[in-house]
Amino acid sequence: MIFRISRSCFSSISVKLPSFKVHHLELDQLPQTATTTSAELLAYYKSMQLQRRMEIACDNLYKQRLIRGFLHLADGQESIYEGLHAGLTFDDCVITAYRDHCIALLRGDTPHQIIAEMMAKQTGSTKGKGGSMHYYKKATNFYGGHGIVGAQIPLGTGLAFAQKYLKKPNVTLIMFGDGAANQGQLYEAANMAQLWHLPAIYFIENNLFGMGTSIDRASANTKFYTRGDVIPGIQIDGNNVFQVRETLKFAKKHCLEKGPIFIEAMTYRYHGHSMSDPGVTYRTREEVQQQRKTRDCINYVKNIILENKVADEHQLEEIDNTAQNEIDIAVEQAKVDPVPPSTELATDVYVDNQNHFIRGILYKDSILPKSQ
Amino acid sequence: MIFRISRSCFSSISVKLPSFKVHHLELDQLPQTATTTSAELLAYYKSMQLQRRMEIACDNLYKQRLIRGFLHLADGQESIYEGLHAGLTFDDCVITAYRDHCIALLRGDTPHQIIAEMMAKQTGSTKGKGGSMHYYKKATNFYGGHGIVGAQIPLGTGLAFAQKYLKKPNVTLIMFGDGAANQGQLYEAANMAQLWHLPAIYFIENNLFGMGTSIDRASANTKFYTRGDVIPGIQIDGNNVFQVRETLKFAKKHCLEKGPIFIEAMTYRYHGHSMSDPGVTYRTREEVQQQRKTRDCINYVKNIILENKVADEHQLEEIDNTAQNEIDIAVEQAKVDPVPPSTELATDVYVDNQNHFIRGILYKDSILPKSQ
Amino acid sequence: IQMTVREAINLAMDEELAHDPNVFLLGEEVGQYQGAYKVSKGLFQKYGGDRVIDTPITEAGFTGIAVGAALYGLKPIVEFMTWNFAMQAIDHIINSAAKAHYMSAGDQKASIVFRGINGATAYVAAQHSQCFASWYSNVPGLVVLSPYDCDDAKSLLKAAVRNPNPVVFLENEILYSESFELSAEARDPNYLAPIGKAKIMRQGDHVTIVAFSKMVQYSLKAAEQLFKEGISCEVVNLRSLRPLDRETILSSVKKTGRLVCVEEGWPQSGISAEITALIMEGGAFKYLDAPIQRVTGVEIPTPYAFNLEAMAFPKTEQIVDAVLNVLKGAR
Amino acid sequence: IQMTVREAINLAMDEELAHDPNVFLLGEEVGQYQGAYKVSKGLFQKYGGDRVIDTPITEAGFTGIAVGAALYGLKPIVEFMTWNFAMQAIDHIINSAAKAHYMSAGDQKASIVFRGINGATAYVAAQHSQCFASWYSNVPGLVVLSPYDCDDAKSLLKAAVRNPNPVVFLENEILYSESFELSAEARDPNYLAPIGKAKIMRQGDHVTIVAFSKMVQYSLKAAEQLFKEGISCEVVNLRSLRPLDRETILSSVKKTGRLVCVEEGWPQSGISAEITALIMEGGAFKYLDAPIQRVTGVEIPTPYAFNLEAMAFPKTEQIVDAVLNVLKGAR
Ligand SMILES: Cc1ncc(C[n+]2csc(CCOP(=O)(O)OP(=O)(O)O)c2C)c(N)n1
Ligand SMILES: Cc1ncc(C[n+]2csc(CCOP(=O)(O)OP(=O)(O)O)c2C)c(N)n1
Ligand SMILES: [Mg+2]
Ligand SMILES: [Mg+2]
Repeated sequence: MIFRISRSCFSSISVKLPSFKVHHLELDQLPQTATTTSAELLAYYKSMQLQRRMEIACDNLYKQRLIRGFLHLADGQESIYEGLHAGLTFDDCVITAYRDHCIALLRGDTPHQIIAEMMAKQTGSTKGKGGSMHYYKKATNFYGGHGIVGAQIPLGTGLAFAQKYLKKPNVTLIMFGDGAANQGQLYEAANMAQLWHLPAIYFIENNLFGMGTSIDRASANTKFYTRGDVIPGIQIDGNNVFQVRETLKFAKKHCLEKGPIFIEAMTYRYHGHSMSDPGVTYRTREEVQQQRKTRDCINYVKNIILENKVADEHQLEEIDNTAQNEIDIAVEQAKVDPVPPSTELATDVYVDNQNHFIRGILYKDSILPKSQ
Repeated sequence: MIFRISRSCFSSISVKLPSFKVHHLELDQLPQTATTTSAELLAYYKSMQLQRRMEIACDNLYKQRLIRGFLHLADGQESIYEGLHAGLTFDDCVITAYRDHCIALLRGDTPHQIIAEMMAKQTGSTKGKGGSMHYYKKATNFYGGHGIVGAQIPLGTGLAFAQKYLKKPNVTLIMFGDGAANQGQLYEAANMAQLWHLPAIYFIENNLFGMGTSIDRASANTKFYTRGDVIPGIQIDGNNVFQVRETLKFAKKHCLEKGPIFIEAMTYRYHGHSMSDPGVTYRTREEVQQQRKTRDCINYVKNIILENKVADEHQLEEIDNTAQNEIDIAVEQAKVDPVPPSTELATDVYVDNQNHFIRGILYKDSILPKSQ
Repeated sequence: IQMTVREAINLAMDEELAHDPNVFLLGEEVGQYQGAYKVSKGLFQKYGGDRVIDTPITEAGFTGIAVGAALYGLKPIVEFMTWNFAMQAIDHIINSAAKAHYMSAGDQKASIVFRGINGATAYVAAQHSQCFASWYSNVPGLVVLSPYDCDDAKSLLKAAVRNPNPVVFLENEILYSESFELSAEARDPNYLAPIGKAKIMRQGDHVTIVAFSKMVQYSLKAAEQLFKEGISCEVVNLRSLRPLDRETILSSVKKTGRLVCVEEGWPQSGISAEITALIMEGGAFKYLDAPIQRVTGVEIPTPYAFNLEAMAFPKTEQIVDAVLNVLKGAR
Repeated sequence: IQMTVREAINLAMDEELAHDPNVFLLGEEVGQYQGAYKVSKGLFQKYGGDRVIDTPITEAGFTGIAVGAALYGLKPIVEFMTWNFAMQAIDHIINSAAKAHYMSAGDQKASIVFRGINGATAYVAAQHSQCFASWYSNVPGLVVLSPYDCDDAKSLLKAAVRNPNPVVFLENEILYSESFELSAEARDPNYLAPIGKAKIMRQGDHVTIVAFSKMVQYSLKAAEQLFKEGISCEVVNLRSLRPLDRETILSSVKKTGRLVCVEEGWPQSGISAEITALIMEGGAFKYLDAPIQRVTGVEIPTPYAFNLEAMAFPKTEQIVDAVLNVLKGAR
């Protein structure tokens, strides 16, 4: 789809950033504005729409029971993923929890692979083995996709350790929720990261709730950006893709020079925690509506586009339609894709799977090592 | 033993306390002096000598291979135990790690029971079942004696939880080392203690090393009294029995009114970490000597006694001899005590042990439940 | 009356909270949210936030806190959202709870229940569907229970709460929503099931099937199906994995001479392995007319894909197959 | 040449650190202090603090960090001061390491060794002397090894470091100080022991004794003693607990018709239970002339008292007793 845009793709647009809160840092170290271009604005808009529509499509597929089990949607939080994508490179590692579809998308999986995975198809990102909580892509340094709250934090710290060990000029972004921030393993890992000056960015997606528990019921200190103790921290508006991006650029530089940093991004999930949670028992429908109306991260980009006459409503609708179309095609394809063949059941248990005996439900159905 | 002391037992002596460091507290909330009496000074002196001589006796017994396995001595740190004993009551709970003999003594075990335990005798505090790391005394609210670094921290927080649940006007003292302070479970437990306003005193015995690792190699933040984040904290001289006592009195009051508190007591262990550690590979012999000469916690009390003419050198020597004598008698008794009978092997596995099948090394040697 | 296992567990907790003010429930989302799986529905409303306590997502911390509270004398029920998450807290279950009484020569007692869902839950993949039955039942100092139906769930959980020892209570998410009759006996608020007793769910002569939790259901179905072919199976619901009910198992096998052990968990050093060894040393070996057969989960992390997942755990079909095998496989 | 098992492990790590710059060692006191048990002696001095890394006392944290580093492509050796402390980190061994390759359909690989002392250490009481062999070997995705002598220790540890999977390596503190001959084969820096192969330590005809780690020693002593009475025992050193060497075990039992399984750990769902089940289903049942006997640790937390501790774990005497029993106990 091509349409005429009303200003040059490349002329730069300046955006004022929201204020930062900082811990063991000076405010003037951080930028007050970001620059963007028409092309970039439209790219962000499109990508964030694609994320959102993918999440909504999953919601529908879940209701049709074509996706099952746990499903944690991230609609409302797209600017975080877009911003981190813009602020880092594929040589920087990313690791996260189970709310991971959008990161998988930005790290190179197609909507079709992602959706097919949730639909338990052979064509899915992990051939149906991992499901919604477990996307990975070593090729672009995306390390999952973890279902155990907090586990990704030391793991990510270990990725940063490896980068430093191998003298790479790169960092690891470790994403976790406000609920996960209370896990002791964060403090164990962050202590070592600081002692050893590891290039680790501890990134808290503060969406105000861990499941049904509000931050003030779970955390004695809700200023998550200060939770690294002696480690510097920044609080930002996670709904602002530019602030996320600029903060990550700053953080990357900081990490490589000085060691770890904490970032707390204020955000909001529109859906419940997972599909079994209506999401309106511990917060009101009005609160969710209010967030959607006043603080939506896609609307924020949309408004800049409209204000700067980068595109008009109609043109944006066309983008929306393209995004929707892309998702629809992915869904239709996934629907007709085959389920994994039964031979997949016992592959990948070991790297050298053929050397291993894998017992079946009955002994006689066991898979013997190649040598036997 | 009776001797004349040169001033009344009960006339009060004022002692100036060392300065405090505080976190989320005001310095003027804390006392600058403590008062004591002759009787009290002599009692502290005697008790601390008893502790020290007990530890030294254990050292000797270990060298004679009459005590075996792990043995963690606390000589050098006696003022901490004496101070906490003075600052709290038996209705307040205490829980600690493996460096636990002196606390067992102050919570009511006799030197004989304690030494017999380490010598693996039936007359030991836990009939030889626990050994050096595992003393307990429910009757005086002493909850061990734990061999897993950090485990006592949530456990102690749970004791505080129970005190609050049952509306007791008491607190729990949770003791741990500088090394243990990096354990994630501390941060998990302290968070809940603060959220729920539990009467928990987190007491760090900072003896500068966790085994062979100095605090600066293990902890990004070595100001342990600030490690509770939003929880107030105090740093004190652990070698000053009066400062320990007064701080605990303050902390108890604080806890019951406001919730948890951190205390960091600067101290020093004269021995190595345990008996396999000579204790002079990661620190110098001179450093240990210097500590003994200039900062010894018993000498500190001794000097006050002498300065105030509460007793003279000779009289103190007599106290020393009495203490030594008490320990010697305990050792001799323990030496001739019987080892636990073999019937003890399989008791106490369950509270209702007689209901349980306990398999022997061979099936035929199993112990059957009473019902069979 | 009919109720779901979810309701039976809820009822047990309700009665025990009412019975003893020192009983309290804590865990993630057990209070205001009424449980991730709604097992604690209504309890927060009824007993308040001091006794039905929402915790942060810090398993090591809150488990240690609960054990500490138990050592003081309270009687905590710790809900793990699933037993998978309890791996973060396992040190407290083993080292702080199970060993305390012995190490202290009886001075320290921890009457505490650790409960939550264990084993396969539908469609949640490898990190959320491991069976921990064999690990916990390996450990002296613990009591390990795993209920099947509502009678088990209610009367064993009540017995667990009143037991003076630390009890590991392994529930099954799929059974939560299934309905069973609650017997008159189990309806009685004073009734506690005996700990360490298996339950013969169906009498039979040709072969013994031993199972626990969800697998009892498939075993009963298999028995029914085989009955039509003239094969009479005795189905033993273990209920207690530690202590094991040695007598019931041994005498059933002595009677039938053939044994099939069913479990959802991984085979290696699983519950079925122990039962096999028990038969050997318990004097039933010479009664065995065929080698014991195990029917277990496949030795793989649990896959998400529905079709693969279905292939990963025992169903009626494999139990039938195993029974036919032991009947055929006489020496 | 003779050396201690401590030295053999040290040598294996030394060679592997020299062989591959991506190999590193981390753990508590492994560096400047040269190991709580001096197993890493000299390595910090030789390879420096970037490759021999002292950690804070934070097992969950440093284990997770090591697994993360492995996922990136490094080859960490994690030393647990003892496996007891690894309970704080077990979630990372199971959920983060063992399951990663499967859940990612092969995208994520963790070549990592977790090592340290397991089972009974002398006089350290209950919290410091648990055997975790059966727990870890229950879990698909892990390789679990347990060496006995210097040949095992050196050549299996080297094989573990080069193995592409997460490997749990269970050492024994008492063996650390015992000396064994290091064979010419094992001296070769290029030699790696085959993983999954048991080793027949002594050939025999009348009865098979299966053991691992320290228990191999007592089994050999028992065999020697019994030999004098005309009884010929075959002693199998398992070495690999996952995968188990099914062929070697089965063919030995088919030959001798009698089996004694020895382990230091608790019996219930232990390694011996699994071996028993394996005999059943592996086709050796019909060769059995007597029920299999287990010789295991007593089902109690380990006591400190020297006399009680000595009664808590198998020694030569009970193995002899068990062998005599299986010989007597023909059906
Ligand atoms: C160790 C562990 N405990 C509990 C859970 C169940 N659980 C999954 S997500 C979640 C809430 C996490 O909240 P937060 O960290 O704020 O992330 P968010 O879902 O808000 O993105 C809980 C309790 C788990 N997966 N792992
Ligand atoms: C979880 C765990 N990890 C490691 C150990 C081994 N260990 C015992 S004491 C100790 C050092 C603790 O140092 P610190 O907390 O400073 O206490 P201190 O010994 O100085 O009193 C270590 C590493 C253990 N017992 N438990
Ligand atoms: Mg959240
Ligand atoms: Mg210390």
